[in-house]
Amino acid sequence: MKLITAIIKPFKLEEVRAALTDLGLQGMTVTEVKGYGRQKGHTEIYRGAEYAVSFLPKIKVEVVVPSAQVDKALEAIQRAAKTGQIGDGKIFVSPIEHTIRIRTGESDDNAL
Amino acid sequence: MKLITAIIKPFKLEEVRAALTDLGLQGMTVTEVKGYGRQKGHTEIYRGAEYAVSFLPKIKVEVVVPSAQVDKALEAIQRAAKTGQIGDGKIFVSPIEHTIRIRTGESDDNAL
Amino acid sequence: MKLITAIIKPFKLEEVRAALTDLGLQGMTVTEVKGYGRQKGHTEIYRGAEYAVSFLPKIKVEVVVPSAQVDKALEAIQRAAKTGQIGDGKIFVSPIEHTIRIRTGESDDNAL
Amino acid sequence: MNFNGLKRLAVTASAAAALYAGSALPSLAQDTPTLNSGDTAWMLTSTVLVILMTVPGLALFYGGMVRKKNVLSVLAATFATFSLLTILWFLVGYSLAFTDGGANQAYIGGLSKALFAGVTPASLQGTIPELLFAVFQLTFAAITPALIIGAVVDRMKFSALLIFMAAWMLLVYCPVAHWVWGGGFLASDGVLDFAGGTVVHINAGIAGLVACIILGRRQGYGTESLAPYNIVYTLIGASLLWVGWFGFNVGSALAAGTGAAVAMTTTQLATAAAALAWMFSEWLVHGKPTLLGMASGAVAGLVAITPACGFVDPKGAVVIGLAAGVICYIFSTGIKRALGYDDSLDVFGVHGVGGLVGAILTGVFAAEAWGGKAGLLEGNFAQVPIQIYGCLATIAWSAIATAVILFILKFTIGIRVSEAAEVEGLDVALHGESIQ
Amino acid sequence: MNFNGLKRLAVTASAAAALYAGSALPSLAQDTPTLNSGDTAWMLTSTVLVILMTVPGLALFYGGMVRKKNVLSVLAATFATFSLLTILWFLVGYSLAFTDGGANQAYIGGLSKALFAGVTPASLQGTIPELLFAVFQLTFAAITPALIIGAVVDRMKFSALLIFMAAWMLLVYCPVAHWVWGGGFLASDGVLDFAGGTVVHINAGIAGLVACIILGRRQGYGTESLAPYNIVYTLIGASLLWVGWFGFNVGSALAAGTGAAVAMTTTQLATAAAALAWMFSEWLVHGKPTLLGMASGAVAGLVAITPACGFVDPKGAVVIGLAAGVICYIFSTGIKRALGYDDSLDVFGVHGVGGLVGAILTGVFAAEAWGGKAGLLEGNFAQVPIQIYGCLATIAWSAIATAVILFILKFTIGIRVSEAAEVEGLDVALHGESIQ
Amino acid sequence: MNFNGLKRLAVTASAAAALYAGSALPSLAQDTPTLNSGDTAWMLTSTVLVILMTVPGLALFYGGMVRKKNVLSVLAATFATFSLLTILWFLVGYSLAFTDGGANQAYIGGLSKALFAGVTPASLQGTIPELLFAVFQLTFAAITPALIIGAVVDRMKFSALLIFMAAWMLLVYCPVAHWVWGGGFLASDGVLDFAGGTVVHINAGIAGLVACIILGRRQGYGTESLAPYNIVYTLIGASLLWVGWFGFNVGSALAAGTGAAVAMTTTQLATAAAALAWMFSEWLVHGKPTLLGMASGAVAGLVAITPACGFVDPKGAVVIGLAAGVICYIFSTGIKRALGYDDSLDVFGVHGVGGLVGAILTGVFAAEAWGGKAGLLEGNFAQVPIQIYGCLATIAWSAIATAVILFILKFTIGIRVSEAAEVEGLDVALHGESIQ
Ligand SMILES: Nc1ncnc2c1ncn2[C@@H]1O[C@H](COP(=O)(O)OP(=O)(O)O)[C@@H](O)[C@H]1O
Ligand SMILES: Nc1ncnc2c1ncn2[C@@H]1O[C@H](COP(=O)(O)OP(=O)(O)O)[C@@H](O)[C@H]1O
Ligand SMILES: Nc1ncnc2c1ncn2[C@@H]1O[C@H](COP(=O)(O)OP(=O)(O)O)[C@@H](O)[C@H]1O
Repeated sequence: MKLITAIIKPFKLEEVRAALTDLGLQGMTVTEVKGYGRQKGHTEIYRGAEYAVSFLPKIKVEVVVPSAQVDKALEAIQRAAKTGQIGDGKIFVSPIEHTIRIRTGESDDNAL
Repeated sequence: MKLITAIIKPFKLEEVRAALTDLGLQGMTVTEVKGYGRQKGHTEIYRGAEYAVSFLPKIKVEVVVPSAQVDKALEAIQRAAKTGQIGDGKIFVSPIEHTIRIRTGESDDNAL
Repeated sequence: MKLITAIIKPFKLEEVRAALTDLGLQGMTVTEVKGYGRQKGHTEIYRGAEYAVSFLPKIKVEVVVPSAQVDKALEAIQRAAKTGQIGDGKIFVSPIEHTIRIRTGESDDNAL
Repeated sequence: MNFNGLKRLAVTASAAAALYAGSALPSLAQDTPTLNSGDTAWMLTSTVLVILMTVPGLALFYGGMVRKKNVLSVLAATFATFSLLTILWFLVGYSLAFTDGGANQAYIGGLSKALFAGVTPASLQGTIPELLFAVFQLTFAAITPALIIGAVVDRMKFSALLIFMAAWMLLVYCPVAHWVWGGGFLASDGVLDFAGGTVVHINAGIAGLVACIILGRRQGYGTESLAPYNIVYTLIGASLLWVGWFGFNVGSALAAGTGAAVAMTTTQLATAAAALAWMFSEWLVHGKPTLLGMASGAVAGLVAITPACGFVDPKGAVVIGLAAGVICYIFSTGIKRALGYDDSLDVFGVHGVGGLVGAILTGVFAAEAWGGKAGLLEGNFAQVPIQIYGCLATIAWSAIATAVILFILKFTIGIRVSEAAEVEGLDVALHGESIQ
Repeated sequence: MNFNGLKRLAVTASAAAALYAGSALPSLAQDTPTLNSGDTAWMLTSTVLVILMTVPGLALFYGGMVRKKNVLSVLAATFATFSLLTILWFLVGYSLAFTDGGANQAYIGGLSKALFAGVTPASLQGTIPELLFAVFQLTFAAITPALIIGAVVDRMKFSALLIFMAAWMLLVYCPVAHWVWGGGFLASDGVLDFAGGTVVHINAGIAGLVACIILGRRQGYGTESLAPYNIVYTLIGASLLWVGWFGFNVGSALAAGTGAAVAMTTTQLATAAAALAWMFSEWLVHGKPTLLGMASGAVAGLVAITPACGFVDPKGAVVIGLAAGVICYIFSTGIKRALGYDDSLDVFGVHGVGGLVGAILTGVFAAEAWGGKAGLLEGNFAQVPIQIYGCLATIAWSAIATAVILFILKFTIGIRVSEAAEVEGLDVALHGESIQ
Repeated sequence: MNFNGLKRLAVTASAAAALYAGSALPSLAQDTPTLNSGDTAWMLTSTVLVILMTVPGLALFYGGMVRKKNVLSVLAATFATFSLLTILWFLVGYSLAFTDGGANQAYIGGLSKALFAGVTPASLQGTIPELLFAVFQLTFAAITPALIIGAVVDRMKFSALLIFMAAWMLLVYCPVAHWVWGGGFLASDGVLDFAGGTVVHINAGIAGLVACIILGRRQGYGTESLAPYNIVYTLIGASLLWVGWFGFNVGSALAAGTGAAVAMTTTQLATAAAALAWMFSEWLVHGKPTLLGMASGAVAGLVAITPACGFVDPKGAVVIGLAAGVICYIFSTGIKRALGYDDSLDVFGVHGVGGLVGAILTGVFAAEAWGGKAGLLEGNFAQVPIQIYGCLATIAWSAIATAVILFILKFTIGIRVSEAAEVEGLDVALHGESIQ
């Protein structure tokens, strides 16, 4: 199994979710994060004090998939999340050694 | 060392924390996340517009443990987090190659 | 490539970010988390009911770096995040097998 | 010199009783009463202030103290209760509380003014339009049941709550208001209750206690953290309660005269004293003065001065405030926990206990020169027992009737949400909404 | 008996028209009018209450309903509009609405009181200082355009918004106010509009509808979740609207007399009835009673009772409230969605529709004994057509003038923010601020 | 015609000075003064409005501007200060400010009315009960020190803050109030201060400046982002300040007459003008109009019109507002940063500077027909120097006394929290509470 972690633009979440469920992936976990990268942030002004806000709101989607489905999932995410504009985000793939479904105790691919 | 990532129901956090500390694990990191899975979400209604909220509040517990303790930890989390109802969540295990305690510079198992 | 995950004190984020960009690392992702560890929490009181708040606010910085830069990055983070006080946090290193830049489709080191 | 206000108070058990006092004391009413625009202006304002107390005041005070998943449900309960009881008051409530009940006059009024029958634009109540009096009293009848919400948050069914509120207003609030302000037996017996310490606060406080016991504790009580979501909301609410309470207490003078000035002074002093008393008690006991404590203390002070505000002098007001702050603190923290009932937001601890403290101390500090009747300190040993008697009558009726209503609901439509709904939170489960 | 207030109402199309009634009916004005401190006290309070309605009331009501990234921009739009229109009213608005327009008197006033020229501290308007009357009317002129903000949130340029507001007040609000309250043609024709159902709500509601159509839908409308950020803010806002509306409606009696008591009673009852009506409709249709629904219903009730509040009896008020609750619910949910325009916060659905319901039902329920003029139920078949005629005149002028202003802006400085700014959120993009 | 209000103003340096004017000008007081219910109604309302300004108004205005970890501590500081000073005012403050000080009368009053001794329900102050006057003045004495909180947020010890507040009210506020309103030397010298520009705003502004310098900067000042947590709270606070300030300014007329109408008109116009002036200045300089800027501008306008509101005409009010908006903007942004002191929430930049602008321009724009005294524009060249003299006296006393109090506290119990507490946040460290 692999963990696919995608950092995407917040308003793309719905499309990414749809793309993944279309592949038959039935679970994922999502976190609100702040991203720093080439896409530059903005300046906020409070009583004349300017603060550079360099971190931008992003969404982190984590989905663990059977190794066989990694490529299709990567492609689906990329297609759904892409606007072509800077700041679209990254996808990282890392190994998962073991998975358990808490409710049943099932493990590995069966637990996904 | 292994990173154990558990996605659990929010009200189970206290029990999971207790179960882990009972094993002598003295540290963990917790994040509020939203989960999508078999457990279905709910519908919200605002002036007649219905929005399907498919993501449910979950808690992600991350704990890095010495390889020797992985099994006991998995078992402890599963026992503590289980309600038997759909949506209880998952546990993922992944490899950690290196750990450092910032304060002292100690590393690996000593840093946990 | 490696994923470096650092759990740090919130007010150290700016210094860590600066240290990493000084190394030429141009991206990172940051999450607000709660940490449990040796640093003890505090007690809150509401109408005489005391609640032990054992989880403390921390920041999780995730940065994926080419393997060659891991050591320099670790050192930079540690220097920037250290106060010498308990609760300074941890750094974990784990493997990343694949990286994609969503906007361009570039992959691996080129995608960082 | 203008003793208009004071005179009226001097001859009535409570300002609102002026309705009956009028006929009882014809000698004072030589002149046909005429509308006074200043009094009317103040009563219009007072009515608006009591509405401000309820929504948003009370709603936010309570709403900020629950967990995030239940905040909207608390606001919804308050808002819907306020709306529902407004209509019910118009339909029958006003009539039940403030008309002559004939044979049952000691206990309850009649139906002669149902749907405000016979109340024309020209009808006066003292120096103000009767319509205005009826709406001012409406605001009391609407906020009193709403106070009980604090005891049942996080777990009561919304449908059951609405039915309970309606039944409670008609079966508990209207009779007790009639007893004290509508010419009923407590008025005749000389119970002093200027603005509703007994009618409003003891009444609602006891009902809250009974309700939380019948309903049972919240899941997680004593084991999980049930810490408040956002005390900023609670602070806004407490402040609006403080502000709006001037409509409640000072408006009960029914005129913009000297009686109003007395009530304003005593209300401000007692509230501040109670806020400080709670804060310092807590600082001493727990080592930290909390914002929630100050706000709770202020509300306790407002409650305790309510029956007394038109009868006592400023020094008496300060003492009443200090006593309320300390005693309500002890009840809402130590004693509640020791006894183990889950009066979630301390309706009993603040309104019940504060109301009792206030009712009894009114009997102690009432001063002839300030409100027309002597209390214990001026040698009238009879007043404290009369006050206690008023409390007991109210406690008995409120406890019994509340329990009966709730048991009937419990065994018919049910009063508590499902366990799953309680875990999910009432905002989503009952109202399909959430705070983001 | 004091029929002061009632008498005044009886002879005018609306309370504010007293300005003209004075000269038109010299026989009533035997005595030189003198300042009445009670009336003045109430009008000072009423003015403050209408300000409370606008900021923070309306600002929060709207602000809580948008997404987090746009909340501050809604507050900023309201606050800046309120400030800008205050100054404009002083410069020319008051004069345009409330002075004699000479040859054009049927349609618009003149400039004789620009910069409050000739208004001295001693000038009276009835029994209150004219300055106070001018500031009270200022609050109406400032909140009416601000209502339109709800239709254009999340996407309108701030600069274009400010210019639109200024133009709209001068070209739309001032004329229509003059028609009804300044002695213009609708006043002469006998249209009843006690506190501004036509002038304020239909007027703003139609403008909102036109504006949201010209501006186009929000990005993501119908596909993304545009769920409100924090209904707590909306609830605070709705409550302050309820509270402040007593200044609006009851203040329109211009005196602290019986007319004020009537307006307060009818306002409270209609609002509560409408809140319940919307809530129960929704409960029936969607299975859940929402807090947003109750709050929306309350506002719909406030809107609908506005033209009627000084003319109908309490029972009529309850019926008007029930009708407004149900009908506005249907419009703001089903019909809006079916037609597909994005009136984001239902300015048309609540203010336009509620205003129409209220204007027409005023013609039905007006009662001689309650406000001096008979309606349909008392056999005056002419009033409903007159009311409809008033609505149509207002709709026509508001729609045309709003469209003209917006098209001019659209083809000059532009009215909509860039797509990128809309995605980023207006708080950061336009104001450089954000909620953390 | 009723010139009641105007006459009174014409003969007093300030409305509140009527207390002394009464005895000084027996010729006006042919009739025994009697209670006026309209005036009383308005003063009851005004008192409530000033309380609304403080809690929740000021508390939220400040609370929204700090970081999340300190919000509750700011609310707690305001709430506790308000409560504490209420009691102190009753104990001695009222007496020190408003009684005859005998030999020291030029500088400070006496103790004859400590604990409101001798103030009976029947005592009148002009046409209202003296009790009501005393409570109205209480609200001024409580909010003035509370203004200083904005300069010391995020780092001052709660215990030291409370002691400071108590000492400052007695040693700084009471004397200065006595100088201007209690028959002290500034009143005799003819300083115009209608509602407290000097007594309240310059006084608190200077104290804030001194306090923030003695306390030192917040950790992270200039390096970390200290951006506000939630400007929604600040907006609610600013709006409630705007609303409540009508009690402050208009209430200072002490009557519901023409003087009140003047004060209301000038207050509304100046506030709106200042909000726009700040907003447009910022838009010009930084390219974006911020909500915080508009709100700050409104408060600056309220501050600046405070001394002038009963003395100038509407045009003068607009100019005062514009000047205050621009000048306070420059001070609170550029100049503060250039000088490097950390007046965290701009107590000096808004209240100090705005107060100075207002005090001096009062001398310029005072108009005989509007408030009874001529200013520079009407050829009275003496008034501006007198105004400046009043400012200097206040600045000197406030600066010295504030410094003395703080140094004593610094070298005894300490005034600043530990570094660790500052990092953790005062909510948890001092109050054991947090926003979730
Ligand atoms: N090396 C990295 N490690 C972790 N997260 C990264 C890294 N680089 C970029 N990111 C994340 O990806 C987001 C987008 O990156 P950015 O450089 O702005 O644009 P793009 O992906 O188009 O090159 C960032 O906001 C950050 O959250
Ligand atoms: N493949 C997955 N990858 C990452 N997270 C997942 C995955 N599947 C499920 N989850 C997480 O686990 C939670 C519970 O899963 P769900 O399917 O609802 O119930 P159960 O765990 O009982 O099968 C989800 O809400 C989601 O957060
Ligand atoms: N085993 C672990 N797994 C995951 N996170 C951990 C672990 N141990 C500590 N942490 C994180 O590191 C933070 C700091 O740890 P703590 O023990 O308090 O201090 P120190 O790092 O100085 O030893 C914790 O709050 C927690 O977020």
